[in-house]
Amino acid sequence: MPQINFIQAINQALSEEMERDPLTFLMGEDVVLGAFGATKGLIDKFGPTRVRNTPISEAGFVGAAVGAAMAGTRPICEVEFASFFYCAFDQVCNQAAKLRYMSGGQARLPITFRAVYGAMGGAAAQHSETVYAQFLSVPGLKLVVPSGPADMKGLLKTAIRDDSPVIVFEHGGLGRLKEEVPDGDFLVPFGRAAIKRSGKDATVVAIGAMVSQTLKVAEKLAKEGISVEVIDPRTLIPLDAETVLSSVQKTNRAIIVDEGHMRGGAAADISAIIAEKGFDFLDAPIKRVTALDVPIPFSPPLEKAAIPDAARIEAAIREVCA
Amino acid sequence: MPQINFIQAINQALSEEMERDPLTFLMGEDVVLGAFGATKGLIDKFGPTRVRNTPISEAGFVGAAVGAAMAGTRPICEVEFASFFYCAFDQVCNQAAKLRYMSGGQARLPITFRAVYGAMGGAAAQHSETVYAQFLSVPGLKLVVPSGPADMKGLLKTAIRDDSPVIVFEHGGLGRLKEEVPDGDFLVPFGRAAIKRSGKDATVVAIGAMVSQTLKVAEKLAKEGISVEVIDPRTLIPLDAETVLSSVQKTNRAIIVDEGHMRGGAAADISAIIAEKGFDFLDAPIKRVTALDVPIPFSPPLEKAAIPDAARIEAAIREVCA
Amino acid sequence: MDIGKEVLLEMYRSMQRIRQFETRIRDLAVANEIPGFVHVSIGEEASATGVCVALRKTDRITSTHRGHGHLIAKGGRIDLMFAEIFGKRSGYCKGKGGSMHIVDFSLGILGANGIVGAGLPIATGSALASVIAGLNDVTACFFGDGASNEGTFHESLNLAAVWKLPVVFVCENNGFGEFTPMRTVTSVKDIAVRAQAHGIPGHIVDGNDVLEVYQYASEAAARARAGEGPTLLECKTYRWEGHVVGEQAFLGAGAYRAESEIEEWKKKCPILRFEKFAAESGGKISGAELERIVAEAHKEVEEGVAFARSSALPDPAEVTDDVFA
Amino acid sequence: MDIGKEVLLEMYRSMQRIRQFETRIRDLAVANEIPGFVHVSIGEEASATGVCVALRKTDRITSTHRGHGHLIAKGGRIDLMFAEIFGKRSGYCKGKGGSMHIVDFSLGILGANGIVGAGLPIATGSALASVIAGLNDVTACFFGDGASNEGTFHESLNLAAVWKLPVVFVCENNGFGEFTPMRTVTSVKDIAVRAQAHGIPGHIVDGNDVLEVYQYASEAAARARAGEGPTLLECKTYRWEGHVVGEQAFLGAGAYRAESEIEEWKKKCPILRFEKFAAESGGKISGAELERIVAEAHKEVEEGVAFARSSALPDPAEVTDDVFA
Ligand SMILES: Cc1ncc(C[n+]2csc(CCOP(=O)(O)OP(=O)(O)O)c2C)c(N)n1
Ligand SMILES: Cc1ncc(C[n+]2csc(CCOP(=O)(O)OP(=O)(O)O)c2C)c(N)n1
Ligand SMILES: [Mg+2]
Ligand SMILES: [Mg+2]
Repeated sequence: MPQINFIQAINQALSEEMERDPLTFLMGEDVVLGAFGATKGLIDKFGPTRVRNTPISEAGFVGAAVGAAMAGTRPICEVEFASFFYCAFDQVCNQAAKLRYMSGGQARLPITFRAVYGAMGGAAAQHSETVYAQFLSVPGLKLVVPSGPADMKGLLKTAIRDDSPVIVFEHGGLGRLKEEVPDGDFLVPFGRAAIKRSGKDATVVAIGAMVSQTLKVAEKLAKEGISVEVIDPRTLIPLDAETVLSSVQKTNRAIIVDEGHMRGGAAADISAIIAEKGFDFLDAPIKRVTALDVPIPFSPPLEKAAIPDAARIEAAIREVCA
Repeated sequence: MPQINFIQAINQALSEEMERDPLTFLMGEDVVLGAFGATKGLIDKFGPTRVRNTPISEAGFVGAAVGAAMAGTRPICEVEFASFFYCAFDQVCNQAAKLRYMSGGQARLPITFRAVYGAMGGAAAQHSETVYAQFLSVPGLKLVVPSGPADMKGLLKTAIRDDSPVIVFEHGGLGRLKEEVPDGDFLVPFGRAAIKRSGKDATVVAIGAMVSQTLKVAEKLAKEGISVEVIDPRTLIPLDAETVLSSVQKTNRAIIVDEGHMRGGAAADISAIIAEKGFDFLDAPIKRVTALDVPIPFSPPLEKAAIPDAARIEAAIREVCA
Repeated sequence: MDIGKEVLLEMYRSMQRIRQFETRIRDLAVANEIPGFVHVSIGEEASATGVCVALRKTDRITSTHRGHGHLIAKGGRIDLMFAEIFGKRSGYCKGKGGSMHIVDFSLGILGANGIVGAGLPIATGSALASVIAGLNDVTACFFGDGASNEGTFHESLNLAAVWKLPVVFVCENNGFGEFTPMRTVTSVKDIAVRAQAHGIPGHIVDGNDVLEVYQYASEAAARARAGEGPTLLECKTYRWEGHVVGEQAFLGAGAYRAESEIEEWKKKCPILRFEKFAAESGGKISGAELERIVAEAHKEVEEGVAFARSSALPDPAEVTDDVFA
Repeated sequence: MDIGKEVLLEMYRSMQRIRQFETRIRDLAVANEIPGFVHVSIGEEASATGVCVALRKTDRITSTHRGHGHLIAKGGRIDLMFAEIFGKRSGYCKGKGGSMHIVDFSLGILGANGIVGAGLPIATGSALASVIAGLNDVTACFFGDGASNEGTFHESLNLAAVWKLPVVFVCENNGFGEFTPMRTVTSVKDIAVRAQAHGIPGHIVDGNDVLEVYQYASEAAARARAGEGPTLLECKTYRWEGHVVGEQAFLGAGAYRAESEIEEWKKKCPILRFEKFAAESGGKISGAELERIVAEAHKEVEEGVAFARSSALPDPAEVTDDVFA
């Protein structure tokens, strides 16, 4: 299998799915040039009708994706940085998420939203936010957070074929991360977590860019005989709670590592599920390793202090295993 | 003390605080007429400069509140239904919440946002949502959810005097709820939970309109000898975790009742805090009683099925106490 | 423009169906037979009708919180509408939507909407879908004067103009947004002027003259279908009833507008106006024909109410259906 | 309009400070001495300068992601700006903001902003505060051609027009939003036309002629101060550098615009143009005076870089400060 990076995986998924379905099209700011690689070359393959640069009007073009989907097409809508979703929140949360339900099941909304999230080194508060928690309590959306190129390709292809609105979050720091990715029709199903490493002493649920960080820590702790099971949920909605719970049943310890914030974050969401359904398995408090509850600061030492790192992940694991 | 209702309490708080500070002003859609009572009569007291009907432009006037606050005034900004915040999310989440931090503490943002939330009988999905969870993981905002007229007055007055952005959520179903409310300068501090009823068998943290519902259930169960402690956090940010944790230390059982959704909701947030800091106190799983994870439906029997009611609260308490 | 008799009768039928439906709904709401918020469009029948009669069955529309008239004009079934507004399982949305969220995909009705201004980007996207799929369907987008102050209005006009999308933007200017007079919150007297900000045609239309609305809408639809892009129509009209049914109960009469103003506009009733036109049509349209239409609409409405009343409420177990496709 | 010598020299000083600051920042960014995204405004110095020189010290501005020039023109301290962009504790925002978020409240600089179009409602609110507090400060709002497609642009113009707020909306039309030519995503050729959608004056201004910008801005500010409401100025200009410093590395030259186009605009350099004006001023302004200003700006920039380099990084413990007031 060829080694490709995160960005190339996105490009492959987009190209293959647009090939597959002529009613699929791409729109967003600067998708034609594809400066950062994800959409590069698609204009040559699919032409200006299906690859469209939008004005800087997030509510307008996100809403246009909603209308285009309801009218029978399959839009792929790019929103550069996930924090720009805030400019289009009504169209995502009041429209895309609710229209199928409000219409009694008449509306189909096959929309795939793509956006970059996370701290990537000095992008500051308005370009570094981990935004998926804000969508967790908006029923009607599916939330996807791939941790590597293979999952990115397989999950993005699944997203594009899904008939409900899906948001695929791409961590801005993973762009050059390489791994082997199957060519062609490779799909990763939603709601199926990946056990990235099996262990018996503690379960660490890690999301997105935190997966590779956590695996490094697990590696290190293994040498000391601390055996950590690392689970990547891959999709937050739908969530594969079974895999998480049966892991906790085995390890009796749970830690959630997420780049989002502590209050109201994805880590709290998963922790609460474990505390409700897996309480009897637990021998220790459920720890969360998350960003501090501050806007992400600009200066590198402050940014580093704000988001989870290997040291904090390691300390949390040691604490619950103590 | 005079008995007044929820709406009258809002009106009193607004009137007293606008009296107190000439740089305080009110803006929003139809605040001049004050059709639903909260802002009625303020135009006569304070005139058209300080009581302003806005165009239907949520991003525009919410952003204007942000700018007016930074420029030295103290806006009170009404956003009718909380789900309309979605139209102004960037100004609330990327601007109001982050500007003080991004400016290294230079910006002061004394803004009070008011909005109605919750299911109130057939208002359907776009007018019935419990929206505070979406703000929980946006550091920089304070979130207030009063459960009755006295708290509403005291918390709203505190909000208006606060120098940070505060969102006060008013449940649409509580409008006519009456109780004794102190006249004049009555302030309720943020971050101080109210123990609405003390008990020893289980701790129920109830939010907003769920408080009165939970108290009724506690009343009933008391007759059977099940003693329930009911805690109203009053402010979600800042949160009085100490009061919750020391209650759980006493009762060894925790239930959170919230009208928001299960996934990523305020109940999950509080549950995770207990599971992390109060684990050793617990003798039973932490239960959540929340809305189902669906958009709030229109038809009364469906709406009733979607949101928490006394029966579900009672069942949850019995389950953890069994 | 010479309008055929069939079309003229179709217009009258549409206006009668709307007027009688809205009047009945208003009374049912006042009698507390209906849950939730109900916004009726009595007095505004001509704009909904003139536009929708100018459309093809395969064309699409987006509507608003005040959407009953748009849906009926596009062919919506009155019985299914009543059932939905009553919250019954037999309703258009199985009782999940209610008055502000009625949808009929089979008729190209993409839906009423509870969020002011939200329909504009959706209509723009619906028009985009026509281009992507290579169909020449047109989308008509209804919205109010208040909605024209939402950013989505301009974002949508800009996008539709740049991409020359087949959409007709129809502003129903009834002079108020809730209880606020349009002129106190709007920077221009005529919303049509705002088309200039996007280099597209903008026309002021007498929104109470169904024939004039029909003409402008026909031209705009033809233009859109020909790939020449969007048009903005501003239909000047007035709402006779309150913003929301029942407001008198807590506002009292004359709280935000003079009774006399309402009376003035009632004299401009679009239905009376059409009847006058018919009477002067030199026998082209007979009074008997109009009376039959009135009677048919009445029957349809009464049967619709009966259907709704006799229909069952949804089973609570259905609450979790229809979230995802 | 006869502009005094002091003011003229002030304009040249401002343009020189901006040009030299931006050039230095660009080189430092290319040399990876600076974290994050850096957007420079080389070639656009006249619009920032002409507007800010027309303002009073107590007046306020809002800026954009490409905001260095606006801040410098309003009197921003170059050393504190360098320190902030280097991420140092001594910077304007203690290192928490960076290039896109510099603020100086003491100078009425309400801030750069990383969100396109977000500054418009904020500026409108700042102008509203003047009315509430009974002060007659004016607020100038800088934004780009791309931002004029955000709904916040129209929502802000409408609000400011209806309330007659003392704000001057300054669109710096440099022909591009990121890598997208303005004409391909914008429904009008001239953004100034969009003033018509709100019944306010809109003027097309030669954005590379600091004197013309100054004149229009002075009139607009006077109008605002007199309580006559907002004005929209469209300054036609061009950005010489990439959208973001370093883009050549992954785009290569000529990826989205012809090198020749850039060369054409360099001939219209606002600084050369002012120097030509000075040379023709019949000795009113001497070459020596201009050279001294160039040297002073150079010294200020180099001292600023030295200050930034020698300043300490923030203490990680400060990460939790400044969230709440
Ligand atoms: C985004 C949003 N803001 C506010 C409201 C509350 N609201 C419902 S209808 C309405 C007035 C709309 O006025 P207009 O667009 O003129 O339509 P009309 O009611 O006059 O038909 C308002 C403010 C809403 N539903 N959505
Ligand atoms: C809401 C939002 N959408 C998109 C972006 C990404 N972005 C940053 S600058 C820019 C282009 C802005 O163009 P313009 O307003 O003309 O300003 P210019 O860069 O030309 O000075 C874009 C799209 C953003 N920062 N914010
Ligand atoms: Mg109206
Ligand atoms: Mg530009």
